[in-house]
Amino acid sequence: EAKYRIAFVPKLIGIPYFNAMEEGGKKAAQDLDVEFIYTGPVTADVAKQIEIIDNLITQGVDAIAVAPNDPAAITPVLKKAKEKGILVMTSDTDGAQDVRDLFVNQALQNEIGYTVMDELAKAMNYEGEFAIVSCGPTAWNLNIWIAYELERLAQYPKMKLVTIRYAEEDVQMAINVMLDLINAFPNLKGVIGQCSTSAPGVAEAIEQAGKSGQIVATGLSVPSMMAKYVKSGTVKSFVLWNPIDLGYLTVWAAKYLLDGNQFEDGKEYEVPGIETKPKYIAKDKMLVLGPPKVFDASNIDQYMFF
Amino acid sequence: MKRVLDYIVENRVLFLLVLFVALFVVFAVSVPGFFTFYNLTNMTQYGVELGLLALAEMLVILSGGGGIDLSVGSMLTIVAMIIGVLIGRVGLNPSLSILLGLFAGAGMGYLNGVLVSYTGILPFIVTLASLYIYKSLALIIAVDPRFGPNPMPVSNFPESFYFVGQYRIAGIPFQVLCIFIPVILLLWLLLEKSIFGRYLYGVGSNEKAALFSGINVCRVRVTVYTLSGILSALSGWIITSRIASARPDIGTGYELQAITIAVLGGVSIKGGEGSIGGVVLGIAIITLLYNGMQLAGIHQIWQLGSLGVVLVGSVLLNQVLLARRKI
Amino acid sequence: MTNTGFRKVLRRREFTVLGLIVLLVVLFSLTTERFMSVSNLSNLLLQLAGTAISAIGMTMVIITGGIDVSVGSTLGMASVVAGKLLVGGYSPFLVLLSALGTGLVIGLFNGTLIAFGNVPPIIVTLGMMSILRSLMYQLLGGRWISGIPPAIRVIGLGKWLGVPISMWITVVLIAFFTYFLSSRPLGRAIYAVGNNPEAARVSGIDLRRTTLFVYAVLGALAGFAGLVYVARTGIVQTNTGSGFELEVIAAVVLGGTSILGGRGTIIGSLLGAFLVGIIKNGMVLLNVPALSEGLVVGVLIILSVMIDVIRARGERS
Amino acid sequence: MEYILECRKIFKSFGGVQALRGVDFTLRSGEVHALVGENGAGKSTLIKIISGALLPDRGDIFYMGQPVRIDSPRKAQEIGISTVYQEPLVYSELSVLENIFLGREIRTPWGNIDWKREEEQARSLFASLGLPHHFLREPMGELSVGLQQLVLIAKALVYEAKVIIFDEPTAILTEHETERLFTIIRKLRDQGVGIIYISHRLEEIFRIADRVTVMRDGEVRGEFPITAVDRAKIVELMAGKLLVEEIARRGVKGDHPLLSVQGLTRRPRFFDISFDLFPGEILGFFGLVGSGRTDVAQTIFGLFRPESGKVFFDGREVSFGSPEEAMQAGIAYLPEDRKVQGLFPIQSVAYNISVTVLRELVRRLGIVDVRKERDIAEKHIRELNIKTPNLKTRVYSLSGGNQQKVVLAKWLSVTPKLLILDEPTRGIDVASKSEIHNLIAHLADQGLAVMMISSELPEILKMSDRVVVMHEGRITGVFEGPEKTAENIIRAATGERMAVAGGVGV
Ligand SMILES: Nc1ncnc2c1ncn2[C@@H]1O[C@H](COP(=O)(O)OP(=O)(O)OP(=O)(O)O)[C@@H](O)[C@H]1O
Ligand SMILES: Nc1ncnc2c1ncn2[C@@H]1O[C@H](COP(=O)(O)OP(=O)(O)OP(=O)(O)O)[C@@H](O)[C@H]1O
Ligand SMILES: [Mg+2]
Ligand SMILES: [Mg+2]
Repeated sequence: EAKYRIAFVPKLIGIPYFNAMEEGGKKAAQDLDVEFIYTGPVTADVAKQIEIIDNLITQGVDAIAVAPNDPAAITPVLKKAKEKGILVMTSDTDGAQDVRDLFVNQALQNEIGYTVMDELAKAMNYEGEFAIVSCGPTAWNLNIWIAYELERLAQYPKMKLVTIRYAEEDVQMAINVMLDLINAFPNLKGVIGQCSTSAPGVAEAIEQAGKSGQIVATGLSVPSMMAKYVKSGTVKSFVLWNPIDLGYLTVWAAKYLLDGNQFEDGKEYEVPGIETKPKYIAKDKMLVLGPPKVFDASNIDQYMFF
Repeated sequence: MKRVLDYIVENRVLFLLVLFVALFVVFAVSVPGFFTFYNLTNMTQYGVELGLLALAEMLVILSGGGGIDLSVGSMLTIVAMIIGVLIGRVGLNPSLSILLGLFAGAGMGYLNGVLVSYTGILPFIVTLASLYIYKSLALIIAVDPRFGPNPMPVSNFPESFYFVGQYRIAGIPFQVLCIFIPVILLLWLLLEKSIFGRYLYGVGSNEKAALFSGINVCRVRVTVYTLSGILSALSGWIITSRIASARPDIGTGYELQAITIAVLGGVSIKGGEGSIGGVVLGIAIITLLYNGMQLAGIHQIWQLGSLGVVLVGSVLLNQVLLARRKI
Repeated sequence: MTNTGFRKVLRRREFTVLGLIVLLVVLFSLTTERFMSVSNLSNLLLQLAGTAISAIGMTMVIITGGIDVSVGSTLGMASVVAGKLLVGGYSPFLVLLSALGTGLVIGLFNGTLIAFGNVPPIIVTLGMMSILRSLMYQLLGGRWISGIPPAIRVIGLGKWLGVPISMWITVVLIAFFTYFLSSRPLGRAIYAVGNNPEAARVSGIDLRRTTLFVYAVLGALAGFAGLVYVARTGIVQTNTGSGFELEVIAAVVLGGTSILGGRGTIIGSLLGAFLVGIIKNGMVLLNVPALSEGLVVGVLIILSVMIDVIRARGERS
Repeated sequence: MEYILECRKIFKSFGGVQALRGVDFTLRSGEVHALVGENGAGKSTLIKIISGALLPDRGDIFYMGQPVRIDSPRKAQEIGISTVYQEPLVYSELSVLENIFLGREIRTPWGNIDWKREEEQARSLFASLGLPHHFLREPMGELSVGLQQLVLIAKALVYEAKVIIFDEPTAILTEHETERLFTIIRKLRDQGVGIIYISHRLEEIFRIADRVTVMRDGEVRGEFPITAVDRAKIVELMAGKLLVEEIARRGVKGDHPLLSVQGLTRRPRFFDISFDLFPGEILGFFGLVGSGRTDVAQTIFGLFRPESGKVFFDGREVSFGSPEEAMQAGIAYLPEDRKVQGLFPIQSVAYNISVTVLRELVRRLGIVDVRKERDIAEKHIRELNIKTPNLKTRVYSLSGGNQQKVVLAKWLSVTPKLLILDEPTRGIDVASKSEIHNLIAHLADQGLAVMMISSELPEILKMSDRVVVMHEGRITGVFEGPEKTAENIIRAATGERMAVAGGVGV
C-alpha cells in the first residue's frame, strides 16, 4: 500500500517560523513513514493559498493541513477538499470549525495575547507609555492577539498605549518605525513587537538609539533572532511556542486520524517526538500543543535552533 | 514554410498562441492530473481576476502619453471592502451593494482619468498617488471596532453572494462564462470595431495628431481610466465572492502583474499598439504556467523563478527571431 | 539673462518640491517639538540613504525612457551575498566589492537583455525580480542571516560631524553623478537616448552602450544600498527589499523625472525622496493613525504636482 | 581618384518592397550633385545607406577610391560624411546647442563638455548663416519646424565634412532662407566639399546643381550635367509622362465672406490680424519662417485662445475651444508638421486616411462600417497616387512625400466649408504636386473656401486668388490681380524696409 500523502500549507514560505514547522513536519514524516508535502505562497496572500490548496486537491493528497491567511476565505476550498474525501485540518491558525476535522493549536489565542501583555507589564514595572509595532495591518491572528492584549490592558491601569504602527514583514521598516516612535514619544517605556520581524526590529532600534534600559521590548518572535537582545537586556522576555513541535504534531495528528483513530475529549496525548503533552478539546475539535512559552535569559540558549 | 515562420514571429499574437499550445502539450504529456476536464475548467477561474486587471491595464496603456494605472490593485481592494462592509456589516441588500461597489470603481477610475487628462499630470504620478489613497481608504473602512483599532476582513455573506465566484455552469466557473468571456467580447468589439477604439489607437499613437484630427483626446482618456476602474471593481467583486471574504489587502501587488501580462501580450508601453487577443493569450499563458507547475509539484520558490525565466525568455526569443529574420 | 535664468530655476519642478519640503519642515517644527531634534533629523537621513543612493541610478534609467522594477530584489540579493560573506568572516573590503559586484552583474544582465535583446524593460526587470527572489530563497533556505560583525555596521550606523556616514557617501555619489549627467558626453547621451532614440542613433551615439551603462550603474548602486541595508539592520531576510522599487521610483518621479524619458535631475530625485521621507516621519511624530498614512501621502503627492500645473497655467495667461 | 564617393549596384529591400534595384551613384569633390525622382523613388533610402543609417542588401561603396563599409552613422561621420535628413530628427527636450553637438562634443582637457567653446562656435556659425542665435540655450522643441530645419542644417556644417548630404532641406523653408542656404552651399563647393542635394523644387536644382541624377522606382533613369537637360526632360524621366500645369486663378469674390477675422491678436505671435475669406476663394498666406501664419491658422482652428479680436464664421461670431468644435462647425486644418501633428505613424495607411471621417461611417452603436472605410482609403490612394504596398502598411514606412500625401488625403476626405492648408505640398514630387493643385482648385471651384499657407512662392503665385503676406506677426500686404507679383510679395514678406535682398527674385 502507498504511503499517506500529507500536505501542509503555511501562510507563506521562507520565514524562520514556518521553516521550523516544516522541519518538524519532515521529522514526523520520517518517524511515521508518510510523505510530507510543504508548499505555500511566497507572500501571505490568501488568494494564492486557495489556488495552491485547490491544486493539492487535484493532485489527490490524503490530508491537507493549512495555516490560513484568512479563515473565512479558505473555507470554500476546504469544503471542496472535504467533499473529495480529503482529511482537512488547520494548524497554527484556525479556519471555520465546521469544515475542518481538526485544529492543531499552538496555544489558546487569548492566552497568547494575555501572556504577551503580562510580560510587557512585568518588564515595565506595570506603568508608563508603550507602543505596538505590528506587521501587516491586515494580519488576522496578529490583530486578534492585539485585541486580547488590549483586553488584558484593563488590568494595568497605569499603563497607556500611545500608538499602533505597522512595518510589514520587514526588519528595516520596523527599525525605522521604532526610531521615529522613540523620537515622537519621549516618555515611551515599552514596546511590543507583534511578529517575528518587528520584534527584533524594535529591539535593534532601541539599541541603535542608545535607549537600552530605558525602553524595554517584548513580543512574539523566534529565539535565534531574539537571543542577542535578551543577552543585552533590551528584551527581558518574549513569547512563543515551539514551532518544530507544532509541525511535528500536525503531521502526527493527520496520520493518527488517517489511520482511523479518534481523539478523546480532555485526554493528554503522549507524542514521542515532542516535549509537551498535547491535549484534545472535543467541543472545538482542537488539539492544543500547550501553553504559550516564555523565553528569557534563563532558557533561551536551549532553543537557539529555531 | 519559412514564410509561415516569418509570419508567426512577426505577429505577436500568433507567437503567443504557439507558445501557449507548446506549453499546453508539454504539461498535458508530463503532468498527471493536468489534462482532465475538471482541471482545465477549474483552473480558468484563477485567471479571471488578474485577467480583468490586465485588460484594464491594456486599455490605459493603449491610450498613450505614459498611460499606466498603478491603482488597479487598490481599486480592486477598496471595492471589495465596500461590497463587504455594505453587505456584512451594514446589512445592505447584496445586489445593491455590488452595484454601489461597481459605481465606486467607476468613480475612482473617472477621478484618475480627469486628473490625467485635464491637468496634464503624468498617469504614473496620478495613479501612484491614488494607489496610496485607495489602499489607505480600504484599510480605514475595514476597521472593525469589535477588534480594536484593527482592520479586519468581512466574511459573513449570504449564500447567494457566492454565486459569481463559486458556482459552475456545465462545469465551467460562472465568472469565466458569464463575466470574463462577455467582457472580452465587449472589449474586442470596442477596440476592433467601434469608433471609440479607432480613436483610442489614434490618441495612443500620436496625441497631437489626434487633437488636430478633431478627436477629443481628454474624453477618450477619461473613458479608459473609468473603464479601468470598472474592470477593477468587477475583479474586486468576483474575488470577494470567490474567496468568501472581503480583505483590505487582497489586491496588493496586482498592478505590476497586470502590467506585465499586458506587455507580454504585445501592448507597447508607448501606447497605440497592441491587441486584445495578445493580452488574452498572455493571461492564458500565465494561468497555465501556475497551474502546470503546481500540479507538477514544483516548489513555489522555483515556480517564481521559472515564471520570470519564461516571461523574459519568451519575449527575448520573439525579439531574437525577429532580429535574425531582418538580416 | 540672469533674471530669466533665475526665473527658469523658479519654474522648475525641483523648486516646487524644495518649497514643499521647506513648508513641511516649518509646519512640523511648529507642531511637534521633536521634529527639529538632532536625533530625529539624523534618523531621517539614515532612513533615506538607501533610497537616495538607488534613486541616482533609477533617475538615469528613467531618463533613458526605461524602468527597473528589480532594484528591490537587487538590493536584497546584494545584502544576502554581503550578509553571508560577513558572517563567514571575510574582510569588509571584499564584502564591499562583492556587494557592488553582485549588483553590477545583475544590472549588466538587465541591460544586456534590454539593449541587445530588445526586450521591454518592464518585462526584463520584472522577470529578474522573480528570478532573484527565487534565488534568494534558495541561498537563504528560509533562514535569516543575523550576527553581522560590528566592524561593517559603521557604514550603516556611524556618524561623522553628526551626520550619518551613509549620508556622506550619498552626498558624494550625488555630487559626482550630477556632474556626470550635466557635463560628460556620456551623461548627455543618456538624455539624448531618452528624448529621441532615432536622432541619437544618427548622431552617432551608441544606444546600446548607453542603455547598458545606466542599468549597470543602477545595479551597482542598488548593490551598494544592499550593503548599507545589512550594515544598518544587522539582519537579512528572505524578503529584504521587497516594495523598495516603488519607493525609489516614486522618489524619482516626484522629483520631476519624466517617466516618458528625456528629462530629469538627480537632485530632483533626492528631493523627491526627502519629500516622502519627511511626510512619513512627520506623520509618526504627529501620531496620525497609521492606517491613514497612505491617504496623506497620496493627497500630498497630488497637491505637489498640482502646484506645478497651476503655476504653469498662471504663467501662460 | 576621380570621385570622392562612388556607389555601385546598391540593392535594398524592406520586406516585400524593393526600394533600390542596383543604383549607381557618384560624387566628385567640389560639385553639387542633385538627386531627383518621384515620391518613393528611393532617394532617401540611398542617402541613408551612404550616411550609415541603413545597411544595403548588396552593392559596394567606395570612398576616396577605397572600398568602405559604412555600418553606422558614427562611421560615416568619422570618415567625413555629414547629413541633413528629410525627417527632422531633434531632441525636443534638449537645448538647441546640444542638438547641434550631441555625439560629437567639444571637450575640455578633462573630457568634460566645453559649453563655452561650443556656444562660441555655434554663434559664429549661426551668424554666418544669417540666423539669430539668442535661442541657443532654449529647448529645441520650442522652435518652429522651419527653424528646427535650419538648426539641423547648421548642425551638418559644424564639422569639416568632405561630403554633405541635404535631403529636401528646403521643403519647409522660404526663398529667403533657401537663398542663404545656397550661398553656403556654393561656398562649401568652392572649398572642395562634395554635396548631394535632394529636392522636389526643380527651379532650385537648376540654380545650384552641377550634375543631376534622376531616379524612378529604385533605379537610376539618367545622369546629366545640368546644362544638358531641361525641366521638361527631368519631369518626363521622373514621372514617365509629360506634365501640363496651368492653373489660372482669376480671383473670385462673393458677397458674404465665409470667414471674417477682425483684429485677431495673440502676443507675441501675431497682432491685429484682419482678413476676409470668401466661399470658392483660395487665399494664399505667405511669409518668412516664423512670421506667424501657422499661429493665426491654429488660433482660428481652436487650438489657442486669442487675446483679442473676433472671428466670424458662416455669419456667426465663433470662438472654438478645441479643434473638435472647429471641425464640427466645418473647418479643417492640415498641419505643417506632419510627423508631430499630422500622422499616426504606427497605424495603417487606411486608418490615417479615414480617421477624420469615422463619424460618418458609423452604423449602429458606434460600430464602424469597415467596408466604407476601406473604400475611402482606396479612393484617395488612387487619386493622390500614394505609393504603398497595401492598405495595412504602417505609415512610417512610407517615403516622406507619400506620408505627406496621406496627411493630405486625410484632410481631403472630410467635406468642410473651410479648408486650411499649412504647407500642403511639402516634399511632394512635381507630378503629384500639380495633380494636387488641380484637386484643390477643383474643390475651390465647387465652393470650398481655402486658406493656403505656403513658403513656396511659385505655389502661392500659381494657386491663390489673393495673397496675404505676413511679417513678424503682422499683415504687411494683401495682393490680388496685377498687384500679385513676386516682387511685391517678397517686399512685404521681408518687412517693406528691406529692399529685395540680393538675388531673392525667382
Ligand atoms: N523603413 C521602411 N520600411 C518599409 N519600406 C520602406 C521603409 N523606408 C522606405 N521604404 C520604402 O522604400 C521606397 C523608397 O523610399 P524612399 O524614402 O527612399 O523614397 P524617396 O525617394 O526618398 O521619396 P520622397 O521623395 O517621398 O522622400 C518607398 O516605397 C518606401 O515605401
Ligand atoms: N523666431 C522664433 N524663435 C523662437 N520660436 C519661434 C520662432 N518662430 C516661431 N517659433 C515657434 O514656432 C511655433 C510656430 O509659430 P509660427 O507660426 O510663428 O512659426 P512658423 O510656422 O514658422 O510661421 P510661419 O507659418 O509663418 O512660417 C510658435 O509656437 C513659436 O513658439
Ligand atoms: Mg525621401
Ligand atoms: Mg508655418
